[in-house]
Amino acid sequence: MASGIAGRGVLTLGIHYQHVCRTVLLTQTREKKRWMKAYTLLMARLRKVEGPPPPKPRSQQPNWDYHAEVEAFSARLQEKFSVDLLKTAFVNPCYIRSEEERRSMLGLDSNVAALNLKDNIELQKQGLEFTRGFLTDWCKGSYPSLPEEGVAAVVGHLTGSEVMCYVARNLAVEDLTMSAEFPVPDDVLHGTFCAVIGALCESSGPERAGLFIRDFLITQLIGKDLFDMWTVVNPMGLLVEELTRRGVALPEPRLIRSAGASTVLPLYFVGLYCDKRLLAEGPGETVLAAEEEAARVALRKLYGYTENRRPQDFSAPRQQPPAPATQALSSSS
Amino acid sequence: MVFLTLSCWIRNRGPDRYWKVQEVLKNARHFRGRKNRCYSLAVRAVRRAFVYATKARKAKRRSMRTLWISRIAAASREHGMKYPVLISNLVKSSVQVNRRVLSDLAVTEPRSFLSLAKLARARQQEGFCAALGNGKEPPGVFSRIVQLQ
Amino acid sequence: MTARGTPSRFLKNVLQNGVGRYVCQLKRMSLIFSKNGQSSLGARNFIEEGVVDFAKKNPGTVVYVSPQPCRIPKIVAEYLNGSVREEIITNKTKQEISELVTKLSDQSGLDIIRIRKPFHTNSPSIQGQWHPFVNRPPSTDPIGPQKSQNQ
Amino acid sequence: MAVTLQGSLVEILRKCSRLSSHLRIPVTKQIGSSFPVTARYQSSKSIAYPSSYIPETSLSRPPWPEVSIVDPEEEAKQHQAIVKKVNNLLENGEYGRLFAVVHFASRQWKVTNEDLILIENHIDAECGERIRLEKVLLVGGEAFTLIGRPLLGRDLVRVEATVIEKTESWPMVHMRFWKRHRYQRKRIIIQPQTVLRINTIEVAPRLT
Repeated sequence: MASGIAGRGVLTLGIHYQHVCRTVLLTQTREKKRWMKAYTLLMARLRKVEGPPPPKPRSQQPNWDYHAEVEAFSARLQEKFSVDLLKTAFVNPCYIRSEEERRSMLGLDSNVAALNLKDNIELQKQGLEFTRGFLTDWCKGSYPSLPEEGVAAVVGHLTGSEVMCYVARNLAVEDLTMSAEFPVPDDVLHGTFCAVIGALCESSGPERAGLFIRDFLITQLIGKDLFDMWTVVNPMGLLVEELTRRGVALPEPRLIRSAGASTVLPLYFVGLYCDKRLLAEGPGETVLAAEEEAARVALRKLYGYTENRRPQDFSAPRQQPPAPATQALSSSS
Repeated sequence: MVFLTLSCWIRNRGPDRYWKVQEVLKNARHFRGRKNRCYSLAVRAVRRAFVYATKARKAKRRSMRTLWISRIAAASREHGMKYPVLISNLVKSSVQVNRRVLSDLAVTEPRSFLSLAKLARARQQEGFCAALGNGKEPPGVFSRIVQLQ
Repeated sequence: MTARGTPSRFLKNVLQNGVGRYVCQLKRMSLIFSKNGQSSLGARNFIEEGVVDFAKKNPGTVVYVSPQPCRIPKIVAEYLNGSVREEIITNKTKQEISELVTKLSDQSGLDIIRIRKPFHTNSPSIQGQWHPFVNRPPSTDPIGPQKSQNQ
Repeated sequence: MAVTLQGSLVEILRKCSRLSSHLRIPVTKQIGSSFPVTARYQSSKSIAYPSSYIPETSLSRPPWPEVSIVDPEEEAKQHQAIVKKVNNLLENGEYGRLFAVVHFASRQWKVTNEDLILIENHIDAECGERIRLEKVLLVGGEAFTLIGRPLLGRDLVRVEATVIEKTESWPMVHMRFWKRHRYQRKRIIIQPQTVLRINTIEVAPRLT
């Protein structure tokens, strides 16, 4: 019993535990496991002292079949990837470098140590280019009055590292990525996701790739405000610029409502009038803030990016703008 | 991971009532005072808390309904109507939107709520018209209202 | 499980699933069972009859079947958002296991805790939220910071 | 608009769909014009006599608010105009985001595109399937509201949703306890739940 206790106590409760159980079968007792409390308390204390163990990539844990995983990845997204391209897309140059280094450290000579793997640099470049082009076209198509900077800001937000990595992590790209270090750094993950898009574009055409981007990247725009993505410091100046470009009279801010001006929570409504017609109104705690808010509201209205704009149609894959197709073709060739 | 000293630390400390106690204390960790760590106080508190939680799931429905009703009442007062008037006239014009949605509409969609209020008002007027019969009193009814002939 | 004492979240889903296309959120499922243990009888039956059908029906899920000497057979389900759920299938029949497997594949991998509201919307108001000035006619008096109240 | 609503109810009652539109400026104007007219009509009746004849008391008017009687023909005309206007709006697609009130799973939900709703029961559809929510009570946009009496027609509105998750609720404790009677029952309740994603809300320009 004593040896059993020691054995159980020392080893972690895993496969080892079962080994112990089998080997110490003779000393097995069917009592209440009184050692369990002390054991768990001890392990908890140890864990507290040592901190959490370093994360282990999924590929080094049991039950991992890379080929099946890659196949399932494409099946899950309902896309037809060509498997070779997809596998190439997951291989990062940093992985190849580190792997070769590791091999040469083990004492292999250089021509044996060289991996005959292609890295995903080209696919990355192609994917990023395609994504940028597609998103720009899509933005221009659906928000025709949005100016260039606005389109660039929206595209930059969507292709930025934050959004792309978030999407990639939630599509289990991280598991499949071949990277030198783990957890996968953001820039590597970003590149890998671009490469996946590039591989899709290569293997089943720009139309499907466009649908893929629409379903997984553009949906990230839902509930996003324009000025969250596009930082405009001086909305009033932009509004004046926009109105002069359209040849409309300049906006005239007027205080239209106020409440509680002498309290700690004052409220002012400022209306922007244009040719004696109300363009927009905005609330604020001070008159200046309200004016800025009104200018933002007016800009949103002018650009067609109000909160109650018509929602994007994500449902039918029937109509696709032809522009990205030609653009992608020219970029791939 | 081999700790040779580990087995020395492990000692038997009596029967394992520990797990049973932990099961109860797990639910009491956020309580105030000694009942978040003393079992004999915690059992009663946890039992009470469970009973409250059970009853509250039913009570929530009732309190939510009163909340909606007070919201609708406030919103309908803004349009010059009282709550019973609004609701009964909406029911009479067979609009079966329930109170939850009505209060939602009053908060988030003021124009839709305005049109519903107008519908109710129109129904009310129509009811009055029908009851009055073109401003005359129904036959056999005499009211104290001075009719200026 | 009182409401105050347990964690809670709001209704959400992974990556706006279902807006464009529906993606099954179960990415990997490992069945751990014993080859001759008594408690994994149902698991063995399920592997003989049900597993292949399940894997064919869900090509997006990788199913691993790993026999190892163990007393407690279990299903380890891994989801796209990285969460892992272990379900113990000791002494369960084939039917129960297949039901459990479908349930796991229908879930999204977000933790099962109290959900505060049964709805989630990104655009709560279409006509603009109500505020005290919504139904007021615009005032004709001059308004300015010098006045404390509007009316 | 106010006038429309006030007079045409006899006609409206027959219709299954109710239409009203709120364009802010006309509404306020018509309220302003219609109410004083009726008030004057009533008051001119009473002020025809010298005011000293009968002093104004609480009983000099009926206790109910005054009823305005609007010409039904004019009403019908205005109603037609509004229906046409909203039909045009719908036909040209000049509406933004729409919301709908649907009755589903014995609850009413105010939904708009890309919403999530949680049903406290399992429903008979696989994950990823698209279903149509047919009991639509109300559809609204920024400029119009269609009110069903009680439901809107199936060919008028189409609300579609996708089943995206079929899961279980968190384990709720159901505990009953009767003090001093040695009565204590504890049960864990887990109920199936379904999450739906609203995909589209479409309105056909078919108002009558």
